[in-house]
Amino acid sequence: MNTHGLEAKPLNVSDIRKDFPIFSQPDGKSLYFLDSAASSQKPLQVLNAMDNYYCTTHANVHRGVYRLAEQATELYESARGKIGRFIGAPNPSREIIFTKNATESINLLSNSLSRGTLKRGDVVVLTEMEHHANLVPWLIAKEQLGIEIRYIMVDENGYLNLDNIDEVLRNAKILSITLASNVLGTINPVSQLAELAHKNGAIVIGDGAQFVPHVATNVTALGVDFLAFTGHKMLGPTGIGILWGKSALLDSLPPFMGGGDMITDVTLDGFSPNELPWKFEAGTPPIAEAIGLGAAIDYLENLGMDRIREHELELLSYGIEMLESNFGENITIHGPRNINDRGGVISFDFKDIHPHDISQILDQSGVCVRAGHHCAKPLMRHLGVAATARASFHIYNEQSDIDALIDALAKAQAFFG
Amino acid sequence: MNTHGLEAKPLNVSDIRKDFPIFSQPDGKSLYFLDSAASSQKPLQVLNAMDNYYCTTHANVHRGVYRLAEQATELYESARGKIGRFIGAPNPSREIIFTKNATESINLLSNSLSRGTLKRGDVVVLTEMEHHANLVPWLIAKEQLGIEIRYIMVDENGYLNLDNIDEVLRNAKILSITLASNVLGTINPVSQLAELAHKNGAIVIGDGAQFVPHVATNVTALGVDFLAFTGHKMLGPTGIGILWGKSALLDSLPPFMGGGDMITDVTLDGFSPNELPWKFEAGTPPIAEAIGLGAAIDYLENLGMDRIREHELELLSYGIEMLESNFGENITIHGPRNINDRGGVISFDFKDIHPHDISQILDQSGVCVRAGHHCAKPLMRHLGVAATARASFHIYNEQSDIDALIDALAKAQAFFG
Amino acid sequence: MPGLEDLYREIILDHYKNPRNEGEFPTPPAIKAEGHNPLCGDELTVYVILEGSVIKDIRIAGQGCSISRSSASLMSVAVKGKTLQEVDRLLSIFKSMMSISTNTSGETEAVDPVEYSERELGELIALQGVVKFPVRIKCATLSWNTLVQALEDRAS
Amino acid sequence: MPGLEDLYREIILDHYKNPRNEGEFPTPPAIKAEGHNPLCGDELTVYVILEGSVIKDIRIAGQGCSISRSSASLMSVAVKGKTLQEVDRLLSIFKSMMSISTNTSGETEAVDPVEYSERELGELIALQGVVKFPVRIKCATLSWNTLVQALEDRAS
Ligand SMILES: Cc1ncc(COP(=O)(O)O)c(C=O)c1O
Ligand SMILES: Cc1ncc(COP(=O)(O)O)c(C=O)c1O
Repeated sequence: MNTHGLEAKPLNVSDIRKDFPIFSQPDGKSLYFLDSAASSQKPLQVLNAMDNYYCTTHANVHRGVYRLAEQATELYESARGKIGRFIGAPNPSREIIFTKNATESINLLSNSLSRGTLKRGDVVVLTEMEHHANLVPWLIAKEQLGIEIRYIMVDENGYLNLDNIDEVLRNAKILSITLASNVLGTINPVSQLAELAHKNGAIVIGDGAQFVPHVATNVTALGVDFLAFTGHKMLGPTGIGILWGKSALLDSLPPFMGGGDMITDVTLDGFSPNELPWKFEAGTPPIAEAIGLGAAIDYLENLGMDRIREHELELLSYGIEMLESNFGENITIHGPRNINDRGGVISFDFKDIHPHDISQILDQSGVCVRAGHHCAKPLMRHLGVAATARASFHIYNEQSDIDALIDALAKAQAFFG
Repeated sequence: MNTHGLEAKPLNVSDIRKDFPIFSQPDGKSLYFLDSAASSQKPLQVLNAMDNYYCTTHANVHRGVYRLAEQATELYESARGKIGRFIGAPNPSREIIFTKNATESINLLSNSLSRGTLKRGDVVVLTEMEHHANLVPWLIAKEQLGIEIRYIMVDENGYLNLDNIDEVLRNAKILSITLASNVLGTINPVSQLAELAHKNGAIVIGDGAQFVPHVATNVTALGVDFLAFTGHKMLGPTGIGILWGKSALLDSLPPFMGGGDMITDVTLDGFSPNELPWKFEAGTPPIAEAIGLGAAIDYLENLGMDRIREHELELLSYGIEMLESNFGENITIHGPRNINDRGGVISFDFKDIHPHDISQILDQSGVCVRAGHHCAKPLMRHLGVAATARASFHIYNEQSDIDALIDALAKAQAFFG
Repeated sequence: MPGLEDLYREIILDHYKNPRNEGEFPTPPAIKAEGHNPLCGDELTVYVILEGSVIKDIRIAGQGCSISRSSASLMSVAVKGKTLQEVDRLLSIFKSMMSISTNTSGETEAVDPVEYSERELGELIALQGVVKFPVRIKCATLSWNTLVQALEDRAS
Repeated sequence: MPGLEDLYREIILDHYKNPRNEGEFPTPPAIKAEGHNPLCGDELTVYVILEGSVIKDIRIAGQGCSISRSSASLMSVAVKGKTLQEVDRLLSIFKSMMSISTNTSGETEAVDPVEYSERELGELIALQGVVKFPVRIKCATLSWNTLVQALEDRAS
């Protein structure tokens, strides 16, 4: 494993890339992977942690008395601790719940809150820039319960419009908001909004899917009551998501799914739920995936989240500068101009070339960017487009990725010009 | 990869074991793993399929235009096809839904059926031998909707008592039943029950968690409408489960979770769901896990499910014979006497030694058996015990595992005697 | 790896840049339907003027990528003036051409392959290369599915 | 790997085979609580007869493994005749002894470690080896948690 030098130094990307086998493509071609906001690549350390587990220790957790089962349980539970400490959770062993992805984390909340907390007419506040994962669960609750959904709208600079925020939050029961937009990059003033929402007595849920993988996170400083995020965007495997919540709130909510491990007792007539966190983990959990995510967190912490953020800011400013200087009027870049308010995501529109076609042509040069609505259709309508192209970064990206993007865009322009 | 000889020949277990790295324990000690009913071990072929995917092809599925994303989508979707064909699904590409485990598969149904199909007073029929995964979801529905749950009881030989089955099924809206008990081993007459239930107009759900990994399965022959099972018990990774359902029924059900990939359109006011199967797959799915499960199915099919069943029947009859001849009156073996009615599971009680203590002492000899209520507390009450010890088999087990079990049990007897 | 020229044939670029039958019709007399490509958010509205069982005229409005828009434009030319029966036949042929990778890709429609001659396809054959790019198949079939939708809505 | 002798001390086997204070009391005058070990299904009922703030007598009924039953038996001996304050102290000491692996195992109770002498523990020290077998900690603490439950239920 690399140790990647001292705290203050910039990331050594060429060392980092050696840990990511995907950059040695079988056909020998270069891969310019600019789609980490959809899903990041995985270092060998993560794959090895899972393989080691399967090759030496695998057994189902929590119920076995024998050594393998006990060790598997210990590995699984210590991943929980690691993830909790990574986001500054006061009590990881009770407050970190493993789900399958960020989407399940939010559905767990919307479902559980719909069974007791939310009533017809209650107000849930979202924003216009939410990912479908933080829209559809509430739209389902609206369908079922008749709650009212209010939105904090987005202004022309890609920020939340907070002019009438007091009114929007008035009587709100829940504020559920993304920490960073997967389209605009916008990093929202969540701690400020959480404070306002709490004054109104609302529960505050943060969608950290695009934030936790890139920026040092502390749930207490953020001031949220719940935080959802996902393993595969932070160097971890697919198949695992996380929900953090304050113990007292988690204790007060009914379980989401029913099954093994989430009960204290079951009779033919009823059941009593288990303690936290297992109350919310029905059935065999993603054991290897939790262990893999633990290794991903070791890897991120070893690099240092502050250095990672610095690195992404550099790429961001280089990327925006290069796009604008090369394509000027032909390109529209969405989101805040101040890069300090942004995550490592650049969504853009190219004059007269549809994002699908851009992505297809870029792919011929080995440049991977996403094209589409990015699961944020309401935001797309706000932007007045059906789709955008999006380049996004993680630790293994470097300026040459952006240079390749620029070259390939020039080719696309020539092709469709 | 081994090809393991011709169709008719018995399994070559020593060849098979070479594919399972866990049997080469780092401390060089022998591992007698008799807990596959909790979770099976994984062959290298499965681990390699996932590693290859992560090392060459990983990208998020369904939304990317570039080659990696397209190939990832193709691998993911072709795993769906493979799994569908493995259980004889008429239309795999629409009817196979990936979940995180069998528990989610059943919760998906109980939740979705609770939003339109089931009404207060409606009857859901279960059996007394269900795993909590097929009890608690319905107990939650009972709490929420006020449905009535009826049970098919278990008789003194470990079979379902079908004496009054017409009465039990009368007016039933749903029959949800395990294909094979994880405690008794009992293989239930599901196709017969499905026919009866259908005559009453009920929907039939099969819990195949303990069946599909061991016995050739054809959903049409079974006559069920839905089938839930789980990857980690069938040589696949953790973090993936399956729900198969008839297209027409799946089409008629509302989605379970909301988020990316499960929608056609989303506005600030509402959403329209996607086509099957994606309507039920919210958020980033377990991509690598689906691919790993596909490789597990290749492995099982390569051996042949009929040979696997033969192999397990042999172990079962040897195991029961050895336990009874060695411990006679001191041991009680639960479940049917006719091994053809059983899966590869032997639950037993040992006179005056608690299963926890048995499992602990067996572990000292490297013998792994499960001790506990096996997530079937109502069945435990029926058996009049708090817990049992359980030995269970898969393809890598052989007579020497049973011999080790017998030796270790003799030690436990001496220790507590 | 299939090349760009497989996808972006000259006919396609021409129909993309100069879409035929673009626009709207008042409803009635026209019937219309809206289609979404859930993968990218493209939206398309198809307006049809039926006279008996003949598609008298057709217009297409909306946004889309080169494949989706050129396919819509090609479709509009192909179906205009045709009887519903002829359109049905064209649809089967087109879907058949697009379904080559049905089983491995994310496409769900199990299409029975249809025997057809290239002559029957006419300019539509320019879209043949799309099957090598499975994600784009949805772009190419969007307008056809929307047309079917419009005709079905009318029926019900 | 820790050996069996760490777990199954002689005192434990003795209390397992000859459990002290086994049985039931009528309620009232006794107070009672039921405890479950969710991991294995073991169930246990603790009956307590309080006189003022002294545990005058205690009985334990139920099923369990050697660790759970011997721990219950040892507990019953340890708390009988003690004041609630003394029992509180014993409980903290016992939990402290059991919490050595709190952070790595599945145990959730974050117990503040307590200073104590071995003399204070008395025979309870026989259960010290259980911490090397994290899954069994729940077996050892079940009776104590159930006792606490009984005393709390009374309070409310
Ligand atoms: C009969 C039965 N059903 C359901 C399950 C649940 O499977 P999972 O824990 O993978 O959801 C199990 C396994 O624990 C089982 O044995
Ligand atoms: C802001 C945001 N929230 C939620 C999600 C959902 O994550 P997942 O698909 O892993 O559930 C994503 C990623 O797609 C996202 O970008």
